[in-house]
Amino acid sequence: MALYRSSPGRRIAAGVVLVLLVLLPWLLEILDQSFYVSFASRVLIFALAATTLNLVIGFGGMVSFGHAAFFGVGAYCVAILADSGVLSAALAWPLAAGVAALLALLVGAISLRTRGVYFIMITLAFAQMVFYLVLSLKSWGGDDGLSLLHRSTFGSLDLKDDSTFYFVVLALLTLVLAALDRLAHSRFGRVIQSIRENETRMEALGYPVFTYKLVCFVIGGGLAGLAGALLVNQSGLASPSLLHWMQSGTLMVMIVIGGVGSVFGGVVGAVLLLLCEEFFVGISPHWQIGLGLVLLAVVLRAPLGIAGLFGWGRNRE
Amino acid sequence: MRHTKYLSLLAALLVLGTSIHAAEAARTSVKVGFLSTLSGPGAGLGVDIRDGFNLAIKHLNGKLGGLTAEVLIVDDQQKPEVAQQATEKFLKKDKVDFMTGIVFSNLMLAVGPAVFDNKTFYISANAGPSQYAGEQCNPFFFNVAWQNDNLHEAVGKYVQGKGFKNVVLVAPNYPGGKDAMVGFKRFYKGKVGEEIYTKLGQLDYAAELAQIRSLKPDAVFFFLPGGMGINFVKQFVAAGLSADSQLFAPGFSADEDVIKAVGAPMLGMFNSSHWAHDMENAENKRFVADFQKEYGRLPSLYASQGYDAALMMDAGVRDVKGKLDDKEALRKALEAKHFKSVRGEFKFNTNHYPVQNYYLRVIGKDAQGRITNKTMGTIFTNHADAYVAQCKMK
Amino acid sequence: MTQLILEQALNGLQFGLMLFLLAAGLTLVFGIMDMINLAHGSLYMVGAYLAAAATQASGSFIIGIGAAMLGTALLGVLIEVTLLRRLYARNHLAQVLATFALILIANESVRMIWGAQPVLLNTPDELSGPVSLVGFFYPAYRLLIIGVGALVAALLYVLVARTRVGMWVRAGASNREMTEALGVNVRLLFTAVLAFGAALCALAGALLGPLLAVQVGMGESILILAFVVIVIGGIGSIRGALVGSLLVGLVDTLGRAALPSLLRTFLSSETASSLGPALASILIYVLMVAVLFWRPEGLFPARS
Amino acid sequence: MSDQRATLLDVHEVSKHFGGIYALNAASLKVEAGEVHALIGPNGAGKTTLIHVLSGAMPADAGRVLFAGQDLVRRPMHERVALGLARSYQITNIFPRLTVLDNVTIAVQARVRDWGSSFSFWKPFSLDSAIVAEAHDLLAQVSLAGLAGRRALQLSHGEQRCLEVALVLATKPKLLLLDEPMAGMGPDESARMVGLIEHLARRVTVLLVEHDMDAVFRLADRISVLVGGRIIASGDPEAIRADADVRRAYLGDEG
Repeated sequence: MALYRSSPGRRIAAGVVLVLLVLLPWLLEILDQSFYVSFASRVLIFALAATTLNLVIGFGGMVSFGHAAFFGVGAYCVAILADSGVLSAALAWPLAAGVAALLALLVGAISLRTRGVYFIMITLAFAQMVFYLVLSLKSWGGDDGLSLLHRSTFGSLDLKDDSTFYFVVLALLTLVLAALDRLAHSRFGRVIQSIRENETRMEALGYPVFTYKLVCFVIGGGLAGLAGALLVNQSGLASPSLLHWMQSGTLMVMIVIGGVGSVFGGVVGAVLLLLCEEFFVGISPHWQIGLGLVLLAVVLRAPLGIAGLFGWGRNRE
Repeated sequence: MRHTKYLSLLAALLVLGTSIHAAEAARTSVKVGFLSTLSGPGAGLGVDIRDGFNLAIKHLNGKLGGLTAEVLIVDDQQKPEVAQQATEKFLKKDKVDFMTGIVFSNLMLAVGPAVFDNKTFYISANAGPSQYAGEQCNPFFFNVAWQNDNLHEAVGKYVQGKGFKNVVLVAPNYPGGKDAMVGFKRFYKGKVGEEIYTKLGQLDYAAELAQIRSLKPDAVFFFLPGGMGINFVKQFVAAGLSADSQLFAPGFSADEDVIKAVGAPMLGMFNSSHWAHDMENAENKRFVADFQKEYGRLPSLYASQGYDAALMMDAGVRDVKGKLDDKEALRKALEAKHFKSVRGEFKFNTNHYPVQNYYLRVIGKDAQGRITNKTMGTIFTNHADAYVAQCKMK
Repeated sequence: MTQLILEQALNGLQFGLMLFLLAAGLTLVFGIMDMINLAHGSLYMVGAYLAAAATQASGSFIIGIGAAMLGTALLGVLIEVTLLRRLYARNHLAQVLATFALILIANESVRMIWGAQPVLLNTPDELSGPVSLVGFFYPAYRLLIIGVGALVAALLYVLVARTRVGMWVRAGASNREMTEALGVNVRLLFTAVLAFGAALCALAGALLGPLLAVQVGMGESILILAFVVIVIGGIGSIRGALVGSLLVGLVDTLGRAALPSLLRTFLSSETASSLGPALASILIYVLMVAVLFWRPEGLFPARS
Repeated sequence: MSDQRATLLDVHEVSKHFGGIYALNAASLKVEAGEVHALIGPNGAGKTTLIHVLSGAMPADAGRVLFAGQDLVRRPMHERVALGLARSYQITNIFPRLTVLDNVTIAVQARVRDWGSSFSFWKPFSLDSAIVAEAHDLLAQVSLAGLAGRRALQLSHGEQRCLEVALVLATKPKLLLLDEPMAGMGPDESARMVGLIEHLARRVTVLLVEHDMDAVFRLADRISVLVGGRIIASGDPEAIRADADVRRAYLGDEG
């Protein structure tokens, strides 16, 4: 895959979608479906989480199977802070992202010394450790999770109001997407994409490859923590299932459906997956069979194939 | 870009699909959000509650208090986050009038705040956490079954009376399990060899059984609902422990669902309950007979609780003449308890938990040769829970 | 005390050997074709369901196990021929996703066929009691599992170390291209390995069925453990899988048993019993990370 | 001219073994600034291992490597590149799916000190016109100017090798390690590569590993012969041609 370049058309399309999304709460109110405002927030939060994984997998070429750890840790941070009386979003959310980034630094510093399947497995192992650690701590709710009784507060904004919260989420997502778009075209973005394409060559050209990958991994992890902080506000519960490896898998599914290595891939994937879940669950409880088949088709039939997008997958010597 | 096209298409679908439900009918129906554990090791309990509830609706000709009953059934998969999402949907999208069905106290505690904030009545057909009986008691929470501690208190009293000296306690590590230990110990004063907490949903008890063997207790009290209890009893017997230690359990771990799965090893086990299928009252006879006819099995105490929950809603709605929006009146009506429970007489305490009798049952063979529970006597009469004093109901 | 440790060690051995049945197939598939097969856990689940259904239909546990192994092996062949075969040349991300999709499909299909409630599988009556070992009772059924597990491990060792097919398998794991160049039909070999692995999965599922519950999702937690085992042992190595399985089985069981009592000396019973098992689980992953850090190819690397 | 030359690369008794087998056994070699130094030897003599050790892709087990007076042994690859050591690979190692221009710009960008850091997350790269200009300049040098917009995988094999040379040059090396640049090339392409190396040699010191003896004797100022992990001879082409040991151990085998 070549270096990412966003076309004017794609930007215009994104702008149109943004306008529609801004209008969505009013639209839903007219239709007396205000419940879906909160649901829309949830979708956008997952879009954010998937986007951060896309930065790591799609742009950085690091197939991390433990992204849920950062997502979940962000959620727990906010819930734990709220439990001890810290409700300010201005404090809790950056802290959640910071703690997730710190964890990513630790995990990345060790995991990025391995390659290929061992990297997949070691990131999974770290995520499982976090999962079991949280399960074990009854003061953090153990397997019941930790309820967030009050949403974070943000100055004069009333985040308890579903529409206000939705707009905050939308603003943050837009910000992250814009930043990712800038990043993809920046020097740093070109470097990590080139590392994805040919790591040994980048080393031979004199790039400290490890450092670049680590920075990318940490940014992805930190922003996933932010997504987690938002999610716990939406759902009101930091649950261990956010840390489970199936959650990491689900995020991967989202970016593959939406497009690996594309700025909007995570958004498209999350929206499609969650909308399908919402609607097909009503039609048939067994809709996951359909999801599985669609996923298989995407993997097998995608014109370039996911392998086509990643030449590095099988460079076994 | 093609993706964005799909996106807007789906947004349009979303709008279309949901607008169909939008037409809200005038008050001719009652909506009940039934959220219960219908999959996984705890599924048996949820299924029994559901079937009991549905049987009551059937007996009431599909109505609750004269209004058409609309029961929305959702599986919580025994996961707090699933329960919470489903609850949000019940409250905000479906705008239900009542919620019921939750089996496990941890899930109850997870969804409770949202339900109460929304001023929706929750009629618990099972979970009776101590929190909601005491300091966190709430005008919108009613428990039609028992407080978690009660059945365990009854076993504790019986074990104490029988003179056992060294008891090991086994319960899952969740609020209901903790309540079980506390309840048992409130009336059992002898030595507790060990309090073993297991993971909720655990199925292999090899490590715990080895530990019990090394402790050599004369009795083992276990509270492991559903599939957990089935496996525990089977493995307990397989490990050869039944020769040295007598097993005791609350009715939860010794009811028809467990008996059916385990069979003969259950014979002779004493347990406690607030209800039994052989209770002699007209309501119960009809309930037990029709339940067997409908589902081809004996009802468990869970089924009786589900049945009572529906009866309770029915009485409440009838008393307020369908004016469900008058929450204050509806609460008073529910507190008044104008229905006949299959367990016989009981009344609600100030914390909305029952004051009722608890009985001793033993598992044996009945006249038809079936292995089943038989009521032996009364352990407590008009027993209230231990937390009511802490409840300052607004 | 020694008796308690002995009993717990037996429990660990039993768990480890069951893990081995899963890990053996997984490590060969992974080693030979460089293929991450997340659906391996689903084969275990399907095996358990088939065993329960066949046991119920025939009334014989032995027939149940046989039918489950046969049926699951056939299913394995079907999956291999229609799907997995197309994934060997793909990268790991594609493999992870495609087999993740298989998990979703398998879970839902099973739910459609057998329902959401767990299916009960009983131990045969003759084995439902205890037997007397030196000084204490131990469940006969668990002893049987240990026996079967040990037998399979021994058979597998002979098969891989002593037979011609075993030589091909070993060669395939250490260098696939070379093996192909030697004229071995790797395609057929892999179909056979997958079928064999599936049968072992079914055996594990059937044997564990009576101890656990046969239910949807039973494959996922044990799958990750099986992956841990083969990464610790060295991908592609049967010996590594055996050592890894026993290591993980013992660490998990002994940790689960010992840590709570250890922690209880300074924590409340409730805290200790939730912290203990979780720490034991964490210990397994710490073990894996440590092995990967110092021996990136696992304890017994198959590739030189 | 050769009299004033300083030693640029000093390889002193470097050893590297795999299992019990020595790929390099106390190999010593001096490359002088400005020369084209060819390294020849039979297959399996350890030539590529030496390149790996020099570039930092593999650590040496023993010995010392001095480059422009700096000890290299503990330095990671990217620091060696910053000091002016660059390598090409036996098998073409470029970014196949990127455009030819992107291939070179990413290489130019590697010289971070000239135009600021690559840890720039916000500023669009398209504004870095200096980098793009230099990339075009380099493409012109390797005669690929007209193919800047193509994807690298669409180039012919010879063009890809030239592109790789451009990548290496972009790092402004003092010493170029070329590992079999002519491998797999037809006569025309080889001739083009020889021309390119001759052109480069005017500005950069080159250590060339090559099997094509015609090219070696045409390009090299001096030649070292690596056999069994040891340098058995070093000298100008005539001396090497005449060396009895070399003839016996190596050239003799070639017939």
